[in-house]
Amino acid sequence: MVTASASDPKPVPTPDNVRVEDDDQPIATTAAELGPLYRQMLAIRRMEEASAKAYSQGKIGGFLHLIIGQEAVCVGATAALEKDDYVVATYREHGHAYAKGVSARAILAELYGKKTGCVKGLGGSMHIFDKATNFLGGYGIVGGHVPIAAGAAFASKYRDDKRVTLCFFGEGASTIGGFAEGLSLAALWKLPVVLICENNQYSMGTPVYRSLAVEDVSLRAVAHGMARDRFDGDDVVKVKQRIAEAVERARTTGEPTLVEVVTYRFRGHSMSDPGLYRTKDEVEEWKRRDPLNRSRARLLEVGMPEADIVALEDDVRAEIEDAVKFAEDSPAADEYKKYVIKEG
Amino acid sequence: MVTASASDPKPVPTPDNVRVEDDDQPIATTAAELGPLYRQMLAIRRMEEASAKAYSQGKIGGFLHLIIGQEAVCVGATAALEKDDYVVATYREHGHAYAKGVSARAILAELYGKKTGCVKGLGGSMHIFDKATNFLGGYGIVGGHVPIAAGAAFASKYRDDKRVTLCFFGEGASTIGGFAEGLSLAALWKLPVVLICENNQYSMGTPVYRSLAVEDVSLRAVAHGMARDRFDGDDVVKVKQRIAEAVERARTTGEPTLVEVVTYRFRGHSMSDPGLYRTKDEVEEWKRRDPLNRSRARLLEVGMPEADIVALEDDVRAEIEDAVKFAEDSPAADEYKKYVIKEG
Amino acid sequence: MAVISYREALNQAMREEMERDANVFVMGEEVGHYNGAYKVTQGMLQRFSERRIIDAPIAEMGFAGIGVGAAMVGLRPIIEFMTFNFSLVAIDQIVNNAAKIYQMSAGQFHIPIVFRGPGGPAVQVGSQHSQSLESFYAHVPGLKVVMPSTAADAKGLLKTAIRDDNPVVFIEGETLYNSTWEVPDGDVLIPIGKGDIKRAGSDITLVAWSKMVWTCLDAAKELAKDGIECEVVDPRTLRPLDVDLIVESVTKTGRCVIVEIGWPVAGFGAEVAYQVQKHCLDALDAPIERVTSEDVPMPYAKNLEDEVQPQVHDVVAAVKRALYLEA
Amino acid sequence: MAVISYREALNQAMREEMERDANVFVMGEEVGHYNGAYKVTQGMLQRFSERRIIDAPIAEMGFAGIGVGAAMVGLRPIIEFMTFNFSLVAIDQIVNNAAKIYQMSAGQFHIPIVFRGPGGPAVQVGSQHSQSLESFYAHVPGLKVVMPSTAADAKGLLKTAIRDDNPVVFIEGETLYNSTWEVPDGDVLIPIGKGDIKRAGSDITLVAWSKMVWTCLDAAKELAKDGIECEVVDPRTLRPLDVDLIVESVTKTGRCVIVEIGWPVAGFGAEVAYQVQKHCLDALDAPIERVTSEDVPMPYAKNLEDEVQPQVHDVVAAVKRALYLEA
Ligand SMILES: Cc1ncc(C[n+]2csc(CCOP(=O)(O)OP(=O)(O)O)c2C)c(N)n1
Ligand SMILES: Cc1ncc(C[n+]2csc(CCOP(=O)(O)OP(=O)(O)O)c2C)c(N)n1
Ligand SMILES: [Mg+2]
Ligand SMILES: [Mg+2]
Repeated sequence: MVTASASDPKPVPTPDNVRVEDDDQPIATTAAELGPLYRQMLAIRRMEEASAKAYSQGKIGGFLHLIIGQEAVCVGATAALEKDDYVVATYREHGHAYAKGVSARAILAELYGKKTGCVKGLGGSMHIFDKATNFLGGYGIVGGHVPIAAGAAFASKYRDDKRVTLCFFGEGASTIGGFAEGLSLAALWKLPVVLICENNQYSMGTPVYRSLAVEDVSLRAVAHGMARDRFDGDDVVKVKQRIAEAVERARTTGEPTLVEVVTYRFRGHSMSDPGLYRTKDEVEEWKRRDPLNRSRARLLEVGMPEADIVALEDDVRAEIEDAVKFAEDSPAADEYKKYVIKEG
Repeated sequence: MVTASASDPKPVPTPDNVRVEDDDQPIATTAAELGPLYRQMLAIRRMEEASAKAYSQGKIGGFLHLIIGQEAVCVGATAALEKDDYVVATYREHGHAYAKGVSARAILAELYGKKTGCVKGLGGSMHIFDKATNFLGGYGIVGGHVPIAAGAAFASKYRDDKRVTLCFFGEGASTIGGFAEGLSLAALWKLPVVLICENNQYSMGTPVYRSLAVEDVSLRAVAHGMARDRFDGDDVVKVKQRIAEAVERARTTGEPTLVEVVTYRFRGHSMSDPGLYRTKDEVEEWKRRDPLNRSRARLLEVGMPEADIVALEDDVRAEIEDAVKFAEDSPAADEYKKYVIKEG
Repeated sequence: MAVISYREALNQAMREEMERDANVFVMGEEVGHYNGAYKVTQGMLQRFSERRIIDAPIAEMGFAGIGVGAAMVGLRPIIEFMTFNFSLVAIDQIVNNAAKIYQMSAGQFHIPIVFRGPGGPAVQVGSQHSQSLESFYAHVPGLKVVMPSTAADAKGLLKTAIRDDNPVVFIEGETLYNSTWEVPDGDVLIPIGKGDIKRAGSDITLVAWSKMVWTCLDAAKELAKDGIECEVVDPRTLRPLDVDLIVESVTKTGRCVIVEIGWPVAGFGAEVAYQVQKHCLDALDAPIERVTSEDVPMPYAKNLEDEVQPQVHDVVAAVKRALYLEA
Repeated sequence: MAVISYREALNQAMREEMERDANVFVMGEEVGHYNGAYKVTQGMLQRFSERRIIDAPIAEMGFAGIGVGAAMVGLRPIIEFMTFNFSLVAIDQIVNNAAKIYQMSAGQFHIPIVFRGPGGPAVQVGSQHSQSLESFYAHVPGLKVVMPSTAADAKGLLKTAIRDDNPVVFIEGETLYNSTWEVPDGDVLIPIGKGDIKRAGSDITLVAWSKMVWTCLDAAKELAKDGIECEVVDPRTLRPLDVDLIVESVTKTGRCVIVEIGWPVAGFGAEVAYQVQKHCLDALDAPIERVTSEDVPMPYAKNLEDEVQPQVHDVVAAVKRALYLEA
């Protein structure tokens, strides 16, 4: 309400549920929970490696942004969803698409520019879309997809369908207007969206300290009275649990959350970036925290037999090999005029 | 610096110099300080009234946004500046221009669309510019001028000329990308700009509670580690003193401040807005806090003889009457092709 | 048939479509409690409640994008820009998302959205608030661009636009809201992509849209006094453009004047001129004439504004030039 | 005269102008430490320090506006867009501020700023990253729009653009950076608004800019084998357009093909076509032909991308049509 009091208005108190853990305590889990998550992360890693190889062979063109090192974020977060929930992502979205249920075949064939790709060779690496799994797309304009995610969440509120939308973006997107407007509208209208900032320390060659005055993106929520969270993204179970809290908030109260997950990409920004702006030591330091190694070790700890793990790994290898073969053997893309204007 | 620690990163502490006054204590002042401020406010009020009259007579066209009720903000703030400092404002900027030193003649002639107007009848009410006084303009696209103000401040930093830029905008601008980007770049690059949000409770017909999730715009500074302030805008001396602190910060440390001044416009958004969205009572309540009445009473308190005040008021009346006559008698605007591309 | 205003026609179109389809909603600045900055949504909040008539903060990029996202998952948003001048801060959402998602997703997602609001110069609001941006939008594949000149067209075309499965940029004439026209009652749709002969004539073809149709009709009336019969062709939609109708008329008359209120260079009129020369080169008895605003940002002063914008006498002069009647 | 790359030519132009004028600075994403996303600013941070080579966060609207503000008070910013695709989130600053402040202030403030970066389709980057937006900018009074095709033009025109007192939209060919050309040493300026004959010929005029100049030169070579001599006219700047040069050529050849890599509808080629028909109607022996990309968002797959964009054989076919050589 408009206050007409003579004294200065007091700032409205805002919720502040930021968490700062003391230590990297292992999160309780089971083989039944972690196994499938490990499998997904591994499949993404292998798929990314396969596409890197195909790229260097000239079979994939354009820009290719790999998520190697960050797999725990998309896998953990998506695991917190119901099937009907929506996901919106950036140009670095192969992993997110896979985690949402898009097949490696459909993804790789798309990168190869084939007719059998999930968008028939029209979109390529940056524009994976899949209606069947409610994967609402990969977008190439930084920040431009945040309002789109808010829009999907708006529709859920409009229809009261109890769906939740996850929106992924990089910390580099936090300085652009599209993010700011999406954030503020989601807060004002209480839209059931979880805004997930994958803070991988760099936007292209720019380290966070050169793009952010305060290296904590989650703080943006404070001025909007929005819930927020911030944590490390190495432990896929932790990611799942923490995102699940935000998803639960969205589903039950309809309210949005801004979550920042601290992570790291092991490769360059895209295949054409040698990543000269960071030291070998820095990269090695982060590789020691590789979410895949961590999950594998944890799987053994929680009692999954090594043989089962190896079997799972073989299975992943076969899946990706099959997908590569499928992509290689598929016919070239062959239509582009059909999808400009929807007729009828 | 990029942290590679295994524990979750702690949020960076941010300065928080928000103030919340207990009470509306009168601020110490003198007739020598307050007299000229009262005169400026009164001149703006009379100029706005004169333009409202001319508008209803059809002598001024287009949109006309009056600042009646908010005079203490632009007058107090501008009084904290040196002559060479820059001011950037919105489409509701006649008062800001006058306070920066643009004559009532030049402003009113502009509103009349005359050749003698400060921009020769090309800009009108929303686009007052004056190079002589470093008044960098009135802008019509909400939020779009915030980066421009940051740019003037950037130039001051580049040249180390110790100038400060004031940027005025409404609380309605705080939801648009231009503001968010200007804010974040000013914070990152430490630009000597003071961002002044004139929170007059409404953007057109929209009360703050329908546009802002948190009705405290100054909180936006927190996530950028930027200094901020927030206070009532009825007392012109208080405005001057508080803005002076931010100006001093900019001038000495080069750092920006986000200041929110709580105020109210007595009239509609523009002349065509009857303001039906608010109650008479609400408007009356705010009118009791009219910054002009308050200043006049205070002038008497601090010892200015009533006769001197009346003389000052007569002087203002004469100034505005002269300006109206000047505008009426001036020749029509007559050139528009000359100012598209600068030759040579 | 009732004679109603352009404003009222738009209001009726939205109401009827909202009654018909629960997925249609309106979002924009001041569309609800304020009843619209130009009162186009008058009374609609009362009728449809805050759920479907949504007052948005000043965040065009944000709420345009919300519209696109909502459309992706099946709603049918009507996004009002208070004026199309403010669409420039949202144009990335229109060009890079709304227009392309159908293609990027290979037809999996389509975007049934209408971006509407007033465009073209208003009166004495200066250069930031007075410009015609239709050439931008008409350039972009994946969009449809509609610019009705009359209340009847406004209603019939807006209804069609709301039912269209593609993003439609629907630009209303900022100075046409009070203009009146006979509007058929009920569910009468006008197809997007079909132009209309607003006045038949045999001597020369005038092509114009939105407000310039009225200017051309006035010019035609004046020229008729001298026995010159103008055919006024209103394409009504710029994308897709009804090239056939224009070509048919020019083939008949042999002369063509294209009138637009926007800037001359790379204005949409250049596209029309290109189509005419391409299809009617042999039929043309004179070079195609274009009448546009001057190539300047819009000045504020009324006298200058009138000088800058195409007036009836400018059209009359162009027609006479095309008829080799005077220098 | 050294043969250098287009990229190197741009780099030289900026360095020379920065040495010459302390008010010139470069701001944009990755222009400094990364040496430019396309390496156009290679080595400049080292030479000019962080004060004058400024790495910006992802905030095109913000830093474009900062450039405008800095230009208002006397600096001469060069704002790099990583690609012009991203200028759409900043276009309001360009159209409503940069282009209009000189007018709104009645000449008190001018805006000496260059917005530069690559434009036009790249290779296999999909529809959001592959588009030609020159028609948007060329439409707007108050701007100049420059699109060099060769290293020599790139250098001479960028130097002129930096010294120009008006906002210049300087669109580089995203696929031309490695192309080489003879570039004169030293302070050689090329005026904005003067076109260039890239190949002389008497049978037909090809008008093209940026990358399409190369496509036209290839087509001309091929056609020369059949004894058809094409004149390739490169306007180099779209606004202001060197209409005289084009008209002179078409008057001589009597035929004209306009080739652009952008979308067809309301593309800048339509403006060129209009100017040609206006000034050369009597001289034209055939309808003007336009070759453009298809009217679709750019697909990703290489084979489709090639189908969509104008190729040498498309130009050859258009020339033959204009010469009535085959159906
Ligand atoms: C509006 C816009 N500006 C610039 C770019 C070019 N660009 C693509 S990705 C990128 C870096 C983004 O960094 P971040 O948001 O941290 O995501 P990350 O790549 O690290 O996952 C940039 C600058 C773009 N795509 N869109
Ligand atoms: C980008 C943009 N959107 C919409 C408008 C229309 N408009 C002009 S002023 C205004 C309200 C602004 O409110 P606020 O920022 O609080 O300033 P105030 O008018 O109260 O001084 C609106 C919506 C505009 N000028 N620019
Ligand atoms: Mg990043
Ligand atoms: Mg306000």
